[in-house]
Amino acid sequence: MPQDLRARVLEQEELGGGCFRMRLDAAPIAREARAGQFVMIGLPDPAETLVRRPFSVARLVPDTGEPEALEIVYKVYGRRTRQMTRFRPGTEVALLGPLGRGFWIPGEAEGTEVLLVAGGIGAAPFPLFLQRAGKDLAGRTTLFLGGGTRDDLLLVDWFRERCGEVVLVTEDGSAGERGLVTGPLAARLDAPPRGERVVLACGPRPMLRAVAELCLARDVPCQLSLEERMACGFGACLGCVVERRHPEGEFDRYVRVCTEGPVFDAREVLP
Amino acid sequence: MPQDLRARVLEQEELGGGCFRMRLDAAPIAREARAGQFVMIGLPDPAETLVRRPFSVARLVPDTGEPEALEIVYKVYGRRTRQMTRFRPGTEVALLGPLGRGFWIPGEAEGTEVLLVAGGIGAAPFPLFLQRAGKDLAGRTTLFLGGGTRDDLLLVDWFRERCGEVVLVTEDGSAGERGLVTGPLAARLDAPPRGERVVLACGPRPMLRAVAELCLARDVPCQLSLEERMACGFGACLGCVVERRHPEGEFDRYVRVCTEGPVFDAREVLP
Amino acid sequence: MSPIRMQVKVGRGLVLRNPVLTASGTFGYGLEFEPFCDLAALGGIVVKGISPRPRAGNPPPRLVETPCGMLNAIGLQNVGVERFRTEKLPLLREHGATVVVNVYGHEVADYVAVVRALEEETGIAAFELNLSCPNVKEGGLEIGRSPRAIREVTAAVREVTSRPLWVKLTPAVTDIVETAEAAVSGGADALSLINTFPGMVVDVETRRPVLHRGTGGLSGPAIRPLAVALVHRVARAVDVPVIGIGGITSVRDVVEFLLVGATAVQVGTANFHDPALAARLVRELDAWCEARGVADVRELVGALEENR
Amino acid sequence: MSPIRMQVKVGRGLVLRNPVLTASGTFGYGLEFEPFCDLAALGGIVVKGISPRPRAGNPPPRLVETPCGMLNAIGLQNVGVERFRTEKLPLLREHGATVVVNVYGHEVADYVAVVRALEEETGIAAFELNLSCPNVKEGGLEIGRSPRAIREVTAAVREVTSRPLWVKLTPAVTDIVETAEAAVSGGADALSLINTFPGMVVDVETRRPVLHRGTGGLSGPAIRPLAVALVHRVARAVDVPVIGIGGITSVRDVVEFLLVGATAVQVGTANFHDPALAARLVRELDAWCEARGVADVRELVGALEENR
Ligand SMILES: Cc1cc2nc3c(=O)[nH]c(=O)nc-3n(C[C@H](O)[C@H](O)[C@H](O)COP(=O)(O)OP(=O)(O)OC[C@H]3O[C@@H](n4cnc5c(N)ncnc54)[C@H](O)[C@@H]3O)c2cc1C
Ligand SMILES: Cc1cc2nc3c(=O)[nH]c(=O)nc-3n(C[C@H](O)[C@H](O)[C@H](O)COP(=O)(O)OP(=O)(O)OC[C@H]3O[C@@H](n4cnc5c(N)ncnc54)[C@H](O)[C@@H]3O)c2cc1C
Ligand SMILES: Cc1cc2nc3c(=O)[nH]c(=O)nc-3n(C[C@H](O)[C@H](O)[C@H](O)COP(=O)(O)O)c2cc1C
Ligand SMILES: Cc1cc2nc3c(=O)[nH]c(=O)nc-3n(C[C@H](O)[C@H](O)[C@H](O)COP(=O)(O)O)c2cc1C
Ligand code: FES
Ligand code: FES
Repeated sequence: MPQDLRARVLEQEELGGGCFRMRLDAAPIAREARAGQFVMIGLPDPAETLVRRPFSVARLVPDTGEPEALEIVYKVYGRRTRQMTRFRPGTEVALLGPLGRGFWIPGEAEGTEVLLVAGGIGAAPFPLFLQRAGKDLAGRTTLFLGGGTRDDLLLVDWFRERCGEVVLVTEDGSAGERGLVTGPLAARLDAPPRGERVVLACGPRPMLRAVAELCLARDVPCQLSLEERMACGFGACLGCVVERRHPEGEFDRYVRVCTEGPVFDAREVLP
Repeated sequence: MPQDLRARVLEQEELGGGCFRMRLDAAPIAREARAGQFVMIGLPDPAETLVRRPFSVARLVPDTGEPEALEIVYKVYGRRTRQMTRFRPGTEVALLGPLGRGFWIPGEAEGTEVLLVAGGIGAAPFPLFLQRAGKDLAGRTTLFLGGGTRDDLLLVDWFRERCGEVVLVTEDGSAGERGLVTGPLAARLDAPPRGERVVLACGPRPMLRAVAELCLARDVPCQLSLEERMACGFGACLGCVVERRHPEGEFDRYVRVCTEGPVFDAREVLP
Repeated sequence: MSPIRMQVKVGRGLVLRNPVLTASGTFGYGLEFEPFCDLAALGGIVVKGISPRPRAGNPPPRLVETPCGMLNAIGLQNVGVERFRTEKLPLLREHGATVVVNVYGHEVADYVAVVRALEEETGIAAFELNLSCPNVKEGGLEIGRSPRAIREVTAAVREVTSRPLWVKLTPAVTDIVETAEAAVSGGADALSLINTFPGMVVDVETRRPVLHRGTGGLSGPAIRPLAVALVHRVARAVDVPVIGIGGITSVRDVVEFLLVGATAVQVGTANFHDPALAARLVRELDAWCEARGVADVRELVGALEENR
Repeated sequence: MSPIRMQVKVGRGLVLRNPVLTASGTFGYGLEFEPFCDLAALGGIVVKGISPRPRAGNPPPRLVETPCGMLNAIGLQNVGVERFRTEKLPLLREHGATVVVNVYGHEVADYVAVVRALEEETGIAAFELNLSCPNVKEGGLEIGRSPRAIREVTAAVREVTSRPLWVKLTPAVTDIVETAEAAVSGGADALSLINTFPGMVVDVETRRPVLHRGTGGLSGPAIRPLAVALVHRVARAVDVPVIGIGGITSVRDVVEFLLVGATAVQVGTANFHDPALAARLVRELDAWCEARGVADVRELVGALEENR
């Protein structure tokens, strides 16, 4: 059940690569949030930020136990994200969440191997995934973390501590393998599987398309976290739709990212 | 010659009665500013504060010697002044000034007695008047400082240190005389004059009208600092006009507050 | 709620419990807001435009924020009148909401079909004809810009319903009094104004319109001064109640529309930012009146004093 | 300035050194900006509307800020054509400014009179007929909303000048292509769009309009998406150059108007906020082109790619 809160900014940190980490005093949302879910952020007066913006719940604070705060990790693109960088500790924001359908593990069964695929700021939902996963599942998880250059790779040390394996990939080769994240992912998918596998991906559209193709071609279950422009985040404006792969009828061509997603089975939607 | 600068906020202090003091790192403007002149303040991006707002240059810092910064004193009325309260030290503002025609002392001659009349936030231009006046003139100056209640009387201690005499008046009697500032002013004007006199007034319209009447009836020179909504502050938009008392022709009915004022001879305009 | 009377009448005897409604397309079918907002506390809920058959709507992107506004080109995605009747309306009735059904069609027969299909249902307070949507190819603006077509559609619907009939006008005309009078002469009991203005935003790097459809409808505080001016003109020119819409985000804005002559208002885009806003505005309007000794909210309607 | 070609042609052989002009009424007579801005660096300066005789303008308040916009009701206060000719024009010539004279009147004869009085002067690049001012009782919108009147005024002025003739249109019409075509058929060499939209703001405590006149014209970023959509429509419909106006504050906005088909742009309200803006936009447009390999700014004009 989403909560509509006033939350205070607790801290902000610049992470490099134009990205920031913002901590928010929003325990009621933090307690409920599942990996892949998101929050809508604006200022309290709608006249100042008419259209709120969606951000993945990235991480809970503290790391274990009852959450007291949540963090988002965001990249500066335009007016709103630039404005967010100016929020000092103490700034009050209007926060709605947790929203949408997050990632799910089809067979939580022993041994399912989880392959996380993140492009740039697409790493945002995965810290929470690892926090919620528990030691065992986290140990069976590999994170493929890609970006243009080394500065685009977020929270690398944090991920290394908590994730079975972390594979770094950069287009310019400044960290990890040179190339696209789909390179090592394809190699892994083509290696003999140890057991059940599932791919969870978040990142730019072209990356998601490539990941979906790799997985669909190999019949590996794959979940994609999609983005679309949103006005409400709770299913009312019909602004955030994406196309279904197989519409049920002429009038069911679209699904809402905020409500039916943002995480979809790759077989459901056209990313 | 007005300067169009980027200036940093150096400090902000809440003065009570919904008023704030903001110090700005704007030495080039501070050096030129004369009492009664003003600055236009906005954020650097016109898209964020399409219409800048005018504020009197209230005080220079340091108190004597070459000015390094200037201060404005402002009262929160609406959206922009509320937004200004959020500017933290370090915030960059777009500052244009000094603008307009300030107060002038007709006979700077020995002995001219200056009567300052301030209603509420109308006290804003007078610290600079006293700073620019020099000891002698300041000693011959009386400030009539009026407001609704004691919290509306700004910078009382500062004025007491620098001004020959300070007369406080409040409508509720919580400080000084009970009543309107025009009460003690009329009494003073009706007392036998010690020499030349001049009245300089700044405050709400009804106060200015009353002060003008008192002075015109007694033939005492009187200057009024007027306010009108402004878009530019430098004479281009023609938004800030007030009516002349004696237009020269049918087409000279209005004068611009930002350029011909904000300080006018009471005989010139209809406040 | 204080003893201040908040009720308003908006034509054909319809009494709303207060003048704050939510605008079509910005409040879903009401149910999306149920977690945040007591639906029964609102003056009314105008549901998303309903067409005879379900509509898929336009391809994304459908939205883009603009300075103090938003462009949308949803394209009237909706479940169609049949699913509205069987799936949505019963739930709205359960919640005690005052429901106004916004009706959309390509041609006269479509408007008539939707109203006819709902005429026998209980729990509908009024119909609002959307003759002003800028985001679809046919109907919408074509009808909404022609006084003759407005009168024709209104009169045709008038024949098949005994319920209050509101007509929602586009601001994108040379003389809105003409279109308003056309609706009244066709039998409208009240006028809702305004719908959105046609607008466009371009992504200068890709050199394409941001919205897939190219243009969309501008809503939000950016258009409020325009809406206020249009309501002011129309309220003085026609005898039926006017419902003010456009950029409302605060109780000040609600009062502004009432003063220029609106009998009620609809809150639109701001619902997305703050799903509890409309219900809060009801309470704040009450408190605003209380603080100023306004005994009946209807005292505010048209109480503007002209300068000079 | 880099070797990138910044020149544009806006009708009847007029070549502007770059496509960034300043809009009438927002740049005074240019001279107010001289301390902040090199007047000769601009594509052109459209001066405040000039009428046959001086005008006092409307009583204050004349201005009010709105969400991301501003309402003004200046009422065309101006020094009149004679004082403009003798006092302002010579100074503008001295500064090397490209001067466009915005002309305003109550009736056809007024427009003709102003243009005739200036026709023999040197240092005027073009005339712009303001057929779209919402802030005066006569003329202005009455003419600007009627295609017939637009054609008539344009044709009458066409007869008395051999200079490039621009016609400035109001956005407050049902079909702007109709008014645009009327101006072209009357002999306009270029179209300037848009002027402001009629709007109103009320002080809810005093229950009076904030502007003394009641309504004013809305300008600023709030209206930019509307202006962009209108320029896009008109540029595809007419054969003469279109000059885009409305809410420009940044180089992104300049490029947006060019892409939808404007040959040049005018910066308006934002000049008040930042008196050095227009000259800076000239440099930034040059740098924007440079960074993206655009060899000639004219490549951008109408280069929008439609979706689908
Ligand atoms: C479910 C979801 C989760 C997200 N999580 C994160 C995250 O954790 N970290 C992060 O940095 N970003 C995240 N995003 C993207 C983020 O919302 C956008 O970067 C942000 O809205 C840009 O706003 P802006 O004003 O700075 O940019 P703008 O100048 O408005 O636009 C830049 C780009 O942002 C996107 N965008 C703009 N408006 C919206 C909107 N209303 N809704 C969605 N996207 C929009 C568009 O693709 C646009 O091209 C998420 C988006 C979604 C849908
Ligand atoms: C020459 C001059 C000097 C001034 N000096 C001071 C000062 O030292 N301290 C101080 O507190 N105030 C001063 N003011 C008044 C100050 O500019 C307004 O209080 C401020 O603009 C209000 O802005 P807002 O957005 O908070 O209020 P709004 O909600 O916009 O309006 C509140 C009131 O402020 C006035 N106002 C609004 N917009 C403008 C505008 N563009 N220009 C002028 N007035 C406007 C109107 O009277 C309005 O009723 C001065 C005004 C002028 C003209
Ligand atoms: C996303 C969205 C969808 C809309 N859908 C409809 C609709 O289906 N029918 C209709 O009459 N108006 C529709 N409108 C217009 C609104 O009801 C309202 O008239 C307009 O948004 C102006 O009000 P606002 O500025 O408060 O949003 C829609 C507006 C938005 C923003
Ligand atoms: C204060 C003010 C005065 C104006 N005066 C005139 C005028 O005299 N003649 C005219 O054609 N347009 C006039 N306009 C309209 C502008 O030239 C321009 O068309 C409009 O403001 C839209 O551009 P903007 O949003 O960039 O301001 C005026 C606008 C403002 C804000
Ligand atoms: S964001 Fe409004 S429906 Fe998804
Ligand atoms: S504020 Fe623009 S002319 Fe005075």
